[in-house]
Order: sequence, then C-alpha cells, then structure tokens
Amino acid sequence: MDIHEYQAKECFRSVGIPVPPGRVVGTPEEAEVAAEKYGGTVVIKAQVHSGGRGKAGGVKLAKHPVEARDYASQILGMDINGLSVDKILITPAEDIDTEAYVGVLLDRKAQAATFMVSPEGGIDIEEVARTSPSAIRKLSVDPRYGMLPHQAYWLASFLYDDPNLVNQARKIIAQLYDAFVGSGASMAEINPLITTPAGVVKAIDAKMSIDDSELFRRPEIAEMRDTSSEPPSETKAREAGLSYVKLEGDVGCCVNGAGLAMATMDLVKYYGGEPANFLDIGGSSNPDKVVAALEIITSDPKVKVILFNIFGGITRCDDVANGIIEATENIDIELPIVIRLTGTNEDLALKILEDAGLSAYTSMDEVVEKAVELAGAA
Amino acid sequence: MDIHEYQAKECFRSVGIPVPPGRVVGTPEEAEVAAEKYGGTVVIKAQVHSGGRGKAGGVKLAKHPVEARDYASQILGMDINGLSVDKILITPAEDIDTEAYVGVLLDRKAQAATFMVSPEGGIDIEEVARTSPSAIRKLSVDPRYGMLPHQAYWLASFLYDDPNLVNQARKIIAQLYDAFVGSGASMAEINPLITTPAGVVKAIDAKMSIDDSELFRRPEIAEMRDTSSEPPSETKAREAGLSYVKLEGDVGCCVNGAGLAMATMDLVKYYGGEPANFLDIGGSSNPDKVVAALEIITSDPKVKVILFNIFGGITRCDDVANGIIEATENIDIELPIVIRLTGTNEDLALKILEDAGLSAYTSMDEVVEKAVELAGAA
Amino acid sequence: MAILIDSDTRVVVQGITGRDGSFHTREMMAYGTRVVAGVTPGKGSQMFEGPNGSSVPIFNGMDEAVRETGADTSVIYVPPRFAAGAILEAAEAGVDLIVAITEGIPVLDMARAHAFARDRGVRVLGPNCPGLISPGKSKVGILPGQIVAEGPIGVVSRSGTLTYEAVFQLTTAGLGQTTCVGIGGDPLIGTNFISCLEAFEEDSETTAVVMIGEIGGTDEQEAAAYVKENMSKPVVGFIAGQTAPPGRRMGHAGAIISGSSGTAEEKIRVFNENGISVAIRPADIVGLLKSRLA
Amino acid sequence: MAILIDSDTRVVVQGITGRDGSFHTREMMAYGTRVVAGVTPGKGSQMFEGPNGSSVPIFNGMDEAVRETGADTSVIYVPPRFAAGAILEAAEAGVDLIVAITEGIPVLDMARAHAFARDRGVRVLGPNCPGLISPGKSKVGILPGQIVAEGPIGVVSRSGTLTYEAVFQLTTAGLGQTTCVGIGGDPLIGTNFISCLEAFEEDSETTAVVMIGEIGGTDEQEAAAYVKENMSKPVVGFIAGQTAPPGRRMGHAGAIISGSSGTAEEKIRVFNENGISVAIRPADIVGLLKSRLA
Repeated sequence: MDIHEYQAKECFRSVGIPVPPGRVVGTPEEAEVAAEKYGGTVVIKAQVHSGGRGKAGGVKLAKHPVEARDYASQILGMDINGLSVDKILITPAEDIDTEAYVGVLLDRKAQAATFMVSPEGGIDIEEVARTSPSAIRKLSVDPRYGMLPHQAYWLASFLYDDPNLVNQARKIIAQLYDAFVGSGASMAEINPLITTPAGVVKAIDAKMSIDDSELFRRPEIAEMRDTSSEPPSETKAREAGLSYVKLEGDVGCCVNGAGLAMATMDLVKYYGGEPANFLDIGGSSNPDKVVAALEIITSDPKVKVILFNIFGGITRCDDVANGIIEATENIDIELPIVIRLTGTNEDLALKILEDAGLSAYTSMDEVVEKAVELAGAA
Repeated sequence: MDIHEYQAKECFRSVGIPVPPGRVVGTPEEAEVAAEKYGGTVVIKAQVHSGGRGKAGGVKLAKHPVEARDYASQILGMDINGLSVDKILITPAEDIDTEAYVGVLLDRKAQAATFMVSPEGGIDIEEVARTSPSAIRKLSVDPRYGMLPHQAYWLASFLYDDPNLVNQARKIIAQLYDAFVGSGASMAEINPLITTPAGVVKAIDAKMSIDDSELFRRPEIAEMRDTSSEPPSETKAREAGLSYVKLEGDVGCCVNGAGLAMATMDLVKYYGGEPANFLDIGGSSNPDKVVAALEIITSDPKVKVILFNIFGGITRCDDVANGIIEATENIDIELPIVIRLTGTNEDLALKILEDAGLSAYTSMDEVVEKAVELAGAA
Repeated sequence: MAILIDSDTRVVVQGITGRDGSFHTREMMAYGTRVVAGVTPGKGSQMFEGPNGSSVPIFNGMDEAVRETGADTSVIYVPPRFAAGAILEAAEAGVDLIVAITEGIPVLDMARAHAFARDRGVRVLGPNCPGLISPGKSKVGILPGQIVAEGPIGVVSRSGTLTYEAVFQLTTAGLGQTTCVGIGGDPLIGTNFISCLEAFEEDSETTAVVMIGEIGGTDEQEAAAYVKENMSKPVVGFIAGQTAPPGRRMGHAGAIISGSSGTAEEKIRVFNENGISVAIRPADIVGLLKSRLA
Repeated sequence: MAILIDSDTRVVVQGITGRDGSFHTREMMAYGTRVVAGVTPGKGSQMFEGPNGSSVPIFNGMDEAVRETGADTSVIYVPPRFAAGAILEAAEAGVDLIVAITEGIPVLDMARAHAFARDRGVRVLGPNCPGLISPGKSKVGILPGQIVAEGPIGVVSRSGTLTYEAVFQLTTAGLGQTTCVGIGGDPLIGTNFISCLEAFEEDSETTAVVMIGEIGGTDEQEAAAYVKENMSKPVVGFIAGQTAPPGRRMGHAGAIISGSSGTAEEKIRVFNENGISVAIRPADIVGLLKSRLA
C-alpha cells in the first residue's frame, strides 16, 4: 500500500528525521492561509500516488499567499497519470545547496532491507542503477542485527565529504531504517535529501510503501489508506477479500488463483481482446465470493462479457458450478457469461452448468476465444 | 543496580505484565489511607534491596486499615539485613491458587539472556537448581532473534497444564523478556507468579537489577537509584567515579585496579586484619581522585590506617607518588598512611615519598603486614 | 526417484486442527503421505482422526513432535500472524524441509525466518505456496493429488492453479511427473527456481522440466542463466503476466513489476536467450515438451 | 613462539585519535608493535604521529583500513557508547582478533557483538581487558612493556594491575613470558581461560602457565577441569576476592558472587582438586612455579 508524501513525512518525523513543516489542505483558500502562516516562498505539491508529479505540473513554487491560492486551484482537481488530486501539501521552500538520494527497499535476492544511496538527488534510482551503478552505494541490512552504526556511516560517507554532513546523514539513514521496520514498509525513499547553505541535512520529499501483509497489526497505518485515490471497485474488492486490479479492456475476468488469472488475461490479449481486470476469487466455491466478484466486474461499464476460468483442484468442479449458479441467481446480470471449468469432476460440472443454461467449456483457449468474440460483437 | 519491588512492578506493568495495583508510602497514616482505598486485606511489604524480607518480618498481611497502620509503623524504620526500611508497598492481597517461578538473567556461559522457570514458586532458584534441577526449565534467548513465540510457549507449558494458564504465562514470559531488554537489566524475576482460583495468572512480586553500564543511556532508570539504601560513602564514591564497597574492617584500602584491590583485601585478612573497604582508584595519577578516595576512606569512623597499594605500569610510579603527596597536602588526615608503590620508576617514587615523610614500601606483603600492625595498635 | 519428498518422507502438520490444516491433512493421508504428527498448542495428547479410521498424534510443540515421531518435514497451515513463528519453531526443532503454505505473512517476518532457517541449514519451501507432490509417493501441501501421474517430467512454478493447469495438461497428454513443486508467490521465498532445477538435473528419473514463472523479481532470469550453464535436460518455460500493468500487485505479493524490471517480456526474452523453450499459451507446454523430448 | 600475537601481527587502532587511543598507540609503537592503521570516523586521510618521526595512516572506517593495510588485529579504545559498534565493524571488516580494552560496555550490547563475531569466526579478547603482550614481539592493549621479559611462562588473567603484579614478580625472578593475556573483567568475554590454556598447551615455547582468576562466574572451574583433562604443562593459579562479600560488584562488572556461586573458596577448591597449584598470596606464585618446573 502506498501512502502519501505527507503521511510518509509524518512517519519520518516520528523517528527524528529532519523534515520541514507542512500542512495538507484541500482548498485554495486553505492553501493561502497556510502560505501566509509560513511566510516567504512555499512549495505546493499534489498528494497523489504517482511519480512524475513535477513534470505533470503538480508541484509549484509560490512566492506569496495569493500565488499559492492560484496554484492550489490549478493543482486541485488536476489529473496526474489518471489520478485526481484532491489534497495538496504546502511547505516552506528550502534553500538547497546539494541534493542526494537515500532509499531502502526489501530486496528479494538479499532477502533483506537493502539501502541504495547516491550523491545525486532527484534521480530515478532504477535508471541510475542501470546506467551508472558506480554512482550508487548499496548495502543489505542483516535482519538478525539490524542497521549497524558503521554501516550507516559507510552509506553516509558516500554522500558527503564534510564530517558534519556525514554525521547528520548517518543519523538520518539509521532513522530511515527504524521508520522502515517500524512501519512494516516494503520501500522508503528520501529523494532528494538536501543540504542547505547553512550545512543542514533535511528530507524534503518522502515516499513510502507498506507491506499489505503488515496492515493487520498496524491499524494506525492501515487507516492511512486513501481510497479516493483508487477506483471504487478496487476498494470494494479489498473489502470482500478479493485480489482485483482494474484495467482498461472489456473482457471481465473471474479466475481462481493469481497465476491462472494472469495467464487468462494474457490469453485474452493473445486472442485479440482486452482484459477488463485482474481478479482472483481464491480457492473456495463460496457463492458469496462469486456474487461479490460479479458485482465488482459488472460495476465497470466497459465490461461486455464475463469470463470465468476455474481450475477445480481440491475444490471439486461440481461444487464450483453450483456456487456459480447460486451466485448468478442472486444477482441481475445482463451480460453474457462464459465459463470454463476443468479438473476434478469436470464432466459433472459441465452438465450442471448446461442444465442451468450457462455456456460451459473445459478448454481455456476455447473459452477465452469465445469471450473475446462476444466482447467484439457487443 | 538493584531497583525496588515497586519500581520493577512499574516496569513490568509498562510492558503489559498483569501486576496487582500498589501504592508506595513512607508513613503509617499513608498506609492506612492506601489500605482503606483498596478495601479488604492488603499486603504490606518493606521496600529494601534484600532477600528474606518475609523472614525478617518485613512483609505482613493486614485485614483492615487500622491493622495496616500498625504493621506499617512496625516495618518502617526496621532494619533488614543492615538496611533501614523507609518505604513500604501496600497492595491488595490476592487469592492464590498456585505459585510458580519465572526469572531471567544474563548467563555468562550462554552469553545470552537465560530464562529459568519452575512450577514451584517462592523458591530460591539457585538452591533448586542445585538440589533438584529437573524442577527447572531453562532457555537461553539468542540475541540475534530475541524471544521466539514457541520458546515462550515451551517455558510456559512447564508451569501449567491448563491451556488457558499456559497462554497467559506465555505472554507474561515474552513481556518479561521485553522488560529485561528494554530496561537494560541483568536480572528480572517474578517470584511468585501466581494463579488465582478464577484462573488468572499474575505477578505478585518483582525483582530487577539493571546493568550499571546501561544507565548512561537510560536516565529514567538511573533516577530510580535509591541512595538512602546504601552507605553515603558509596554514593560519594560513585559520584567521584570510583569503585568502592564499604566493608566492616579497619584497614582502609586504596588500590589501583579491581583485581589488585581484591588481592590486597585478601592479604589484609591473611595477615590477621580486616579490610574496611574495596576501593579501586583506577589507572591515573590524578591527585583529585586520590583526594576523593582519601575523603571517602576517612569518612568511615572504623578506619584506623590507610593502605595504598599501587602498581605503576604505564603510569609511572614517580607520577603517582607526586599525586599522593599533593593529595595528602590538600586534606587533613590524622590516620597513619602506609604506601606501597612498585613498577616503573619505583626507586624514584620511594625517594619522593620518603622525602615527604611518608612510609613507603615496594613489597605488597610488607606494606599489608605493616598496615595490619598499625590498625591493631591503634 | 523424485526431489525433496518421497515415500519415506515423515510429515508433521503445524496447525493440524485448523480448518485448512485438518482438511488438507486428510487429503494428504488419503493420498498416501506419511503424516506422523500434528502440532496445535494446547491440543497436545489428543489424536487427529484421518481417513479410514487412521489417526495421528497431536503435540503442543514441534520440539516434542519431532522427537517423538522422527518427522523430517513440516507443513504449515497456521494463520499469517503466527506463521513466521511456526517456521522458526520447525527450524529449531530440526526438520529438514519446511513447507509454508500460509499466504500473507509479513515480509519482514520472513526475512528473519529465512535467516534463522539458513543459520540452521533447514530448507524452506514458500511461503504462499501450494507445496509439492511426488506422484505415487507423497504430497505435502495443497496440490490436488488426482491431477498428477507418475512419470518423467519435473514441474516447478511460482503459482498454484496455473501449475494445476499445466500439470493436468501433462497428465492428460500422458506425461507424468517426478515431482511438482510450487515455490510460492511471495517476494522472499526459501527455495528458488535454481535450487529446484539443480535437484531435477540430479534426479535420474527426471528427463525434462517445466518452469512456470510470472512477473516480478529476477528469479526466472537467474534460473535461465543457470539452465544454460548447468542443465543437460530440456526446459520448457511459461511466464504469466504479459498484460499486467507496472506497479500493481497481481494477487501474489511477489507479482509486481517495479519500474521497468520484472516484466514478462524481459523474462521471456531471457528464457529464449538461454535455450528455454517458451510456451506463449499454457496449451503450448505439452507440444514444446514433446518436441524437446523427441 | 607466542600465542595470539607475534611480530607479524598487523594492528589497527580503533579510536586512535582519542586520549587513551593516541597514548597507547605511541606506547605500542615504541614497544615495537606493527601498528599499520588507525580509525577515527571523520579523520580519514590524516596521519597519526607516532614516536621517533613514525606515522600511521588514519581511515574513516575499518573496512577501508583493513583493505588498505592488511591489518589482521584490531584494538579498541573507543568510549563504551560506541565500543560494541566498533567491535561489529571490526568483525565485519574481517580481522582475526579484536582486542576490546573499553570498560563499561552494556552487557546486552556485548551479547549481540559476541554473537556477531562468532558468526564470522572472529576472536574477541575482552572487553574490559588490558590486552596482551608477547614479550619482545608485540603488545596490543595497555599492558606496560617494561615489566615483561621473554621467557617460557604463559600468563592468563581476568585482571589488569594484579596481572602486572604477578608478571613483574615473574620477570624479577628471571621467569620471562611467552605471552601475557588479560581476558577481561566483564561478565561476557570473547576469549575465556580455556581458550588461552589450549593455546599455551600447543605453544612449543611455553613450559608452564600462571592463571589468575577472581570471584564471579564459573570460568575458572571449567578451566580447571580442562587443565586436568588436557594439559601436560604445570599450571599455577591465584584467585582474588576471598574477602569479597556476596552480591556486591567488586570493580569489575563480572566480579560478583551471585548467591553462593562464584566464590573464591569454591574456585580454589576446584583448582586444588584438578591439580592446579594455588598461590594463597601473589608472592607465592613464583615459588610454586619454580617447584612445579623443577
């Protein structure tokens, strides 16, 4: 789960990282008041879960409160990479001497939190890692011992030569690790970490993603979720315990298992269609889950056909067939439904479905081809 | 550093261990008020850093507030193993079904925090460990991973059979580890851990020692030190940065190095005397430290002679001799002083001391024999 | 022959009395797996009733379970909140293989648990995996026994039902399996593709391997390099998620394209570069396999 | 021959610019120790001025210091607050021996640091120890070079000045030393008596060993059992603290009688039972040694 810049900054502050003050507002008037309060030049930043806010015009410098209000009204409501801006962060502008990059993420290969730091700030770290790896210093933190003092120092001394700056950065790096672990994060980033002409090191941007699996034990972080930044169907799917990602196509997919769901989407594309979604209904034949899945899929007006692809393993196909029938009886659906059921007891299942007037298949290719054809015809 | 029962209980409460409420008071009247507040029977417990409080009469059950006041006036001012009681803890008496023992200390061999638990409570764990080791379950906690859930469960299931009690004890054991690490303790003990007839597990006694080396970074715990429970000379020595332990003899010892200081005390005993103290003035020749040491030694009215035993290693003996002379000039001492100085530049040092009219030796045996003789003659 | 488990494997089920644990324990027993013990704290000294009047002793802890029954493999069906702790317990109790089925274990918990298992030389499969099955010998986990058959093909996959899909096609086409291994959909897993490929390469009965990957991470790319360097047996691959958008988690916690890395396109390219035949559709797997084995 | 350090030992000083660090570095250099590097974060690329115009490069970190100079031994003079971190850094940088002089390191910090060093196979001496000296070859720590002499006696001790006392008497009596090792007065130390006794037993030049213990713990008792089982060379022992009261810390954090365990009386008894000649007074050590060597 991504959290907003202002939330990540709050988290950073709580572990002691120096972060300039800021105020989150939702109207141009509030922006003006905040700018007045800080005095001087302020930065206005769109709070959306997207990179490239600056390029999209979502970050502006305002020299006085009235300008802040004007920019705020431009940015609020703006669309940035498909996300609508409804909150902006107002912070006093900082004098910047240098910019560096400090980030930490869970590295799969090292199986550990892994820092990457670079004396060049404002960069795309992935791009730099590819093009000039020597501009990055990398360190994995042994989960048995945590961040050791000399490791923080070693990273910090890659950013600066001045011992005073190294010392500040060393603390910030150790604190960033605390924030990372303390929040159950999968990624945390300060980009840029600046130095001011007075020799002070500060984090002026903040980015953080939380491991979804941590949220059950961190209700205060779970509450940070901004459902306004995602399609309502995704919110609903999460509440129903379904894995769902909205896409732009017209073939609604309802599959058991994440891998099979992806393979189904790929096959839709292969046959010339466009999947409307990723959806994993999990391993049960529970009709309630199927109902929720159908409601979510049909709430997308683009969807023209509903495609079930179910592999009955431990759960028997006949049970799944009965579940689908019960679900479709409880909900009013105008769209064509095509179903593929295979695995244990598939013959029985096909008969049940056909008796109920539903199109049933055992081949994945066949059903997908049919779904794409129906979507094209609709 | 030992902390009082009520302080340890506060620490236990802060990590979630169920501890009955309690109030620390210093007068019989306050004891009556506290007993009134709790209603019913209360326990009155002397707060001194000593075992065997019960046997010494420092723990009483009072059935009503007036009785509480009476017992309080008996206990306050009482002498328990040489320690005067000036604080008592009033807690509501608990119905006790069973008593168990749970303790954790830093084990030298395992180099780790090591738990010992026993289904018999109120015991002397050391005694039980010697006489019936099978009555104890022991577990060392790997400092790289901390207390693992199944380890806490394994310990708890040695105490109880009932899964409900095991579950409560499991949590308490994990919390005790948190308290131990979180306070920089070297020992923490719940003795007894009780169960009530209603099936609730609670800690009704609490004992904790803090590693002195942790205090610099735990000011809130350093403040718990109760200097009223130690001789003023020890308080003063600690403030002066000297290692000092008051004993009951009459030969005041001033030695550089802890091992040599112990060996000096032993030699005093060997020659028929009794050391008045352990004192390690450390490795420097700084006259200020010597002055502080002399003030501390002479504040003990039992002391009849002052014995210096200094081995000049890196610090040259002549420097040390000059330090002693400067110190003795700054402080008025009536008692005889005998000095042994050996090591680098000892000849030079002896001459300096003799010129200043001080008795100087190079043999440890000689100087100790002389000191014991002087103490006997005084 | 088979890899990782066979008919001698002695299995202890952690969380045996839970809904999933009890269901799948009966499935495993019905398949013929030697389930020798179960663990549920607080239910020690009870018996778990298996199919056909069989039963399995339940213990309060893994230590006792392993000591009393000589179990060498553990399978974990406990909820996410307790699952990393169950892995630590199993590793300390000294089994050789821990199969962690549970989905949704916090990744930082797993970083510690993997380190702990590594310290003790214990292999972890998963978490968030369907387990593994050596047809006709033993199954540990949740793979459906009825879709597999004995034969010469090794299958290794990050996915659950997609593996069933592939295995079912193999079985239907008469291509039985030595062992089918689901390595799990989490970002930090204990046993990766390479380690399974190594085992299949060494296994004398395995003649070819099907490797089913997906978006996210670089495990497939490293495996591909391994295949080129070290495998004499043909490998057919499939990658799910060609249509997945970047930055979105596709069900599995590990199935996410970060920036431009971990895409299906990249993985397919690397497979092709390293001599792995890539099936564009799951239905192509059998054909490619047959042509490689011909 | 000698144990642990000799004339080839290449020493890096952690905390070289501090008061104690700079003083003892000059002492070590004057004695002939090969001090090849110093470390003080923030002072990298400066030079440390040793005696007689010699100098030593200073580095910001141990990693660089070891890489650039091939140091194999580190000695730590940094304050208690940073000392455990310095040990971790040295262990990670890959020296073979870490001599931790600092007194007052939190014991829980040391539990982690010892585990870390064990993980990496690095020996720690101390903390809260005076270090060690192989007369005529090298000294690492704070032992005064002028009281030792080359010869056949191994000395191992938990104490500082009490060791000097014993060593000085040996030297005065014409009994030089192979190596004198102070293992430290803390409760958790990296190198115990046994490990030094083992080394002395193996060292061809050592003919007898003096072992100086004190109250607290059971290291001496275990060492005594080791001596009986494994040592062919005579051992003379001394235990300080016969008059120490129970429950009080006698200077050293490790010198404390807990309940009735760790008393001098018990240690002396165990020494006697295991064939270690016990000196009742420090002055008796030389005589006992001579009679055992006769």
